[in-house]
Amino acid sequence: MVIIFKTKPSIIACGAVAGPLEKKSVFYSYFDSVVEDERWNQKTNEQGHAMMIQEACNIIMKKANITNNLDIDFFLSGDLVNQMTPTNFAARELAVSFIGMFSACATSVSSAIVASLLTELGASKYAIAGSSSQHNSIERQFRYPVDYGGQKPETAQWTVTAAGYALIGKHDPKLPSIVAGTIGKVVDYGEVNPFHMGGAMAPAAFDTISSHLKKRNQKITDYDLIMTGDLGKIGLKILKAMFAQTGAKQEELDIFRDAGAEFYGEDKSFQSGASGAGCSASVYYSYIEQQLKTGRYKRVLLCATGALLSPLSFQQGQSIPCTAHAIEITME
Amino acid sequence: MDQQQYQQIEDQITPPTPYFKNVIKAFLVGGLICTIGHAITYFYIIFFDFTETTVGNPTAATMVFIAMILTGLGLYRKLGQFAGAGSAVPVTGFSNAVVSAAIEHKTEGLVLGVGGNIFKLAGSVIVFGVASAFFVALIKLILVTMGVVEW
Amino acid sequence: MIFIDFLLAFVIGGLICVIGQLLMDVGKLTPAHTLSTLVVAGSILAGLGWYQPLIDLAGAGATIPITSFGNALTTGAIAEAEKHGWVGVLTGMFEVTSSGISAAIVFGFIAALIFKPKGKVN
Amino acid sequence: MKKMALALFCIPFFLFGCSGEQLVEVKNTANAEQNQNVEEVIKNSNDVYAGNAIFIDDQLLVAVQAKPWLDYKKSKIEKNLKKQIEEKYPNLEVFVSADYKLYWETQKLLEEEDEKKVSDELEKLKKLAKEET
Repeated sequence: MVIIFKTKPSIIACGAVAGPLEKKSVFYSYFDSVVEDERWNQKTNEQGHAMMIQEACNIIMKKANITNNLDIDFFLSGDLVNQMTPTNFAARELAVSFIGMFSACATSVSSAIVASLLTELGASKYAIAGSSSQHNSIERQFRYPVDYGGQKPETAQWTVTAAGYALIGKHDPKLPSIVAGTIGKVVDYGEVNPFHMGGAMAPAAFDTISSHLKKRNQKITDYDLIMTGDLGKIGLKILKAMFAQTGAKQEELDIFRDAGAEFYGEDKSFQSGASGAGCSASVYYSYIEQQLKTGRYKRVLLCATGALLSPLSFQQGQSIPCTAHAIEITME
Repeated sequence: MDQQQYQQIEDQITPPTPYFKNVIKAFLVGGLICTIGHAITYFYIIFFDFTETTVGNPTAATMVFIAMILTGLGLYRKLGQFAGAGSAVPVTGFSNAVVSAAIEHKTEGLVLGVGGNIFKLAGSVIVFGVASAFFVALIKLILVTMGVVEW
Repeated sequence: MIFIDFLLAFVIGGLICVIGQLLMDVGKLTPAHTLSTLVVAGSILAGLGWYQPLIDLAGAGATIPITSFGNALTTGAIAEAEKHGWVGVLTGMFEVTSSGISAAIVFGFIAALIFKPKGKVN
Repeated sequence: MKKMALALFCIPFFLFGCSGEQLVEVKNTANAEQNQNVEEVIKNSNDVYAGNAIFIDDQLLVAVQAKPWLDYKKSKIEKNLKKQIEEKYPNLEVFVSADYKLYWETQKLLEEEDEKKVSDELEKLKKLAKEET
């Protein structure tokens, strides 16, 4: 379902922070801050996770010259930990109207869509939207303890420690603006391997991107960039192959990029690339926003993908349902 | 695009599991770990009062201890990524599963965290070991009673 | 001779790990499933009386892989069953021990006290 | 891989090196004939490559090392040797072991002069060998 935002809400400011390992990221120089301690000097991983979210929000407020929390109307955010406690705890400190959003790793975009809707309605002047993930707390929940020596296949991805948030407000012609969004449906092509998220999520991305293009009556070449969230190197290849099968030419396929595939560069120790709710968020709300501002891109489609599994559903032998949400951002 | 078509594309692009490479790596690392264990058995036989029958226990304990140190330093994880079953099947892999779970859940306290989760990964090994021992002994007893086999 | 002794430990130990790797790669089993399968296999071999010869042959090549855990438990249970009959099958469960488990518990606990999980990749 | 190749390359040499005479040493305080016969029995067994035999009073402890690739039938080898020696000397209390621990310790005892010490040590070894896990 495509939503067209007539008032074109703008991204006023962004904040992206990352953990120590993310210094290896090719997007490192675009992040606002990198912390040396994976736990943000807190006692537990989950507290560190919450601290990271708070820091990203503080950076945004500083950038937008907002001194009082209460000037922010809404906080829309999510993460991957059970019941999203890190986000909830960060929201407790922020003390503004808050709805926890969960679309797994697609939360970076789904929260931005809701924030744009609230802005369009006139209900919000400033809304913070985004998502985050912290490697240690996600790995132990979904897979194994971090020090466990399990062998990961080439299709596996590395959950990033990063948070990316955007302050969404009224239209400003000098800033990147959100003109349309697509809320994706849940797609499941029967993938059961939790170490092959790219393969599970690619059909969801394909579905959302093609329906966005169709409803908007656009071609792939209308965009300077179509960036998926965390399909990884192999997932991106699968997505391109799907578009190739529907008749896309090579120059059209070159428009596709994936945040997760590029996140750690060519480093083989991260297998297929990065993943996690913080992966797409930290790249969209740092690198992409800055590229839009400098005018390198005029029109981009950001399509974040999320795998909606839990350790329980996997153990019970269920396949992995996936979703993808997209926003179209333009720069005048 | 239907599920079947997609499956084809996915299978084409997903790199195949490097069976041969994995098997060779598992063989070399697993063999090496056992060889180190073998050296330790000779150490205990020569310098302590252990025979080949009784040396298994101190050897396993020593290997478990070495694996604990490697796990704590974050090295066993790297070994595991390289060796697969080569480092998981020896008792050091069992140790790694126990120790990594214990370290991981320290933040939930010693009782509920460490105590409650220490066998999160390795527990099934104990369950199946004890249960299969019971059933195998039972079957053997039945067969002996029936006179099919001898002890 | 001592060299061949070590070589046998290497080869037999390596081969047991290869079986584990094949269970993971070809059988698509998780590590937990693989190890459980191997432990049960060790129990069955012990029941057939084939595991002790393997230990005699390969030494640590057969005692270090997790299969020996199944062997230790089953050998203990069978010995008790032989001595005490039907009751022995049950009491055998309490007689048998495996140093690997107790060592892992103790060292795991100590490790929890001194180490912090590392989330670093290389 | 190179190491593997090297190891495989070396095996024939080791096999060749082993095919020679067995290393059998017997420590006897009195009877030279007994000495000779026991040595003969051990040497005639194709399954072992080394062995030590120690007589003390009417006791005989034989510690042998089976060829590593025959180790799987260790207990059979022990039984066979025991039977053979007992057939020849029904009056002796014979104890045969293929355990490395016993071989290693008896190696040291061969040099030991003090009979009391040897006797004590043998008792200890027999006890050790009977221990279960």
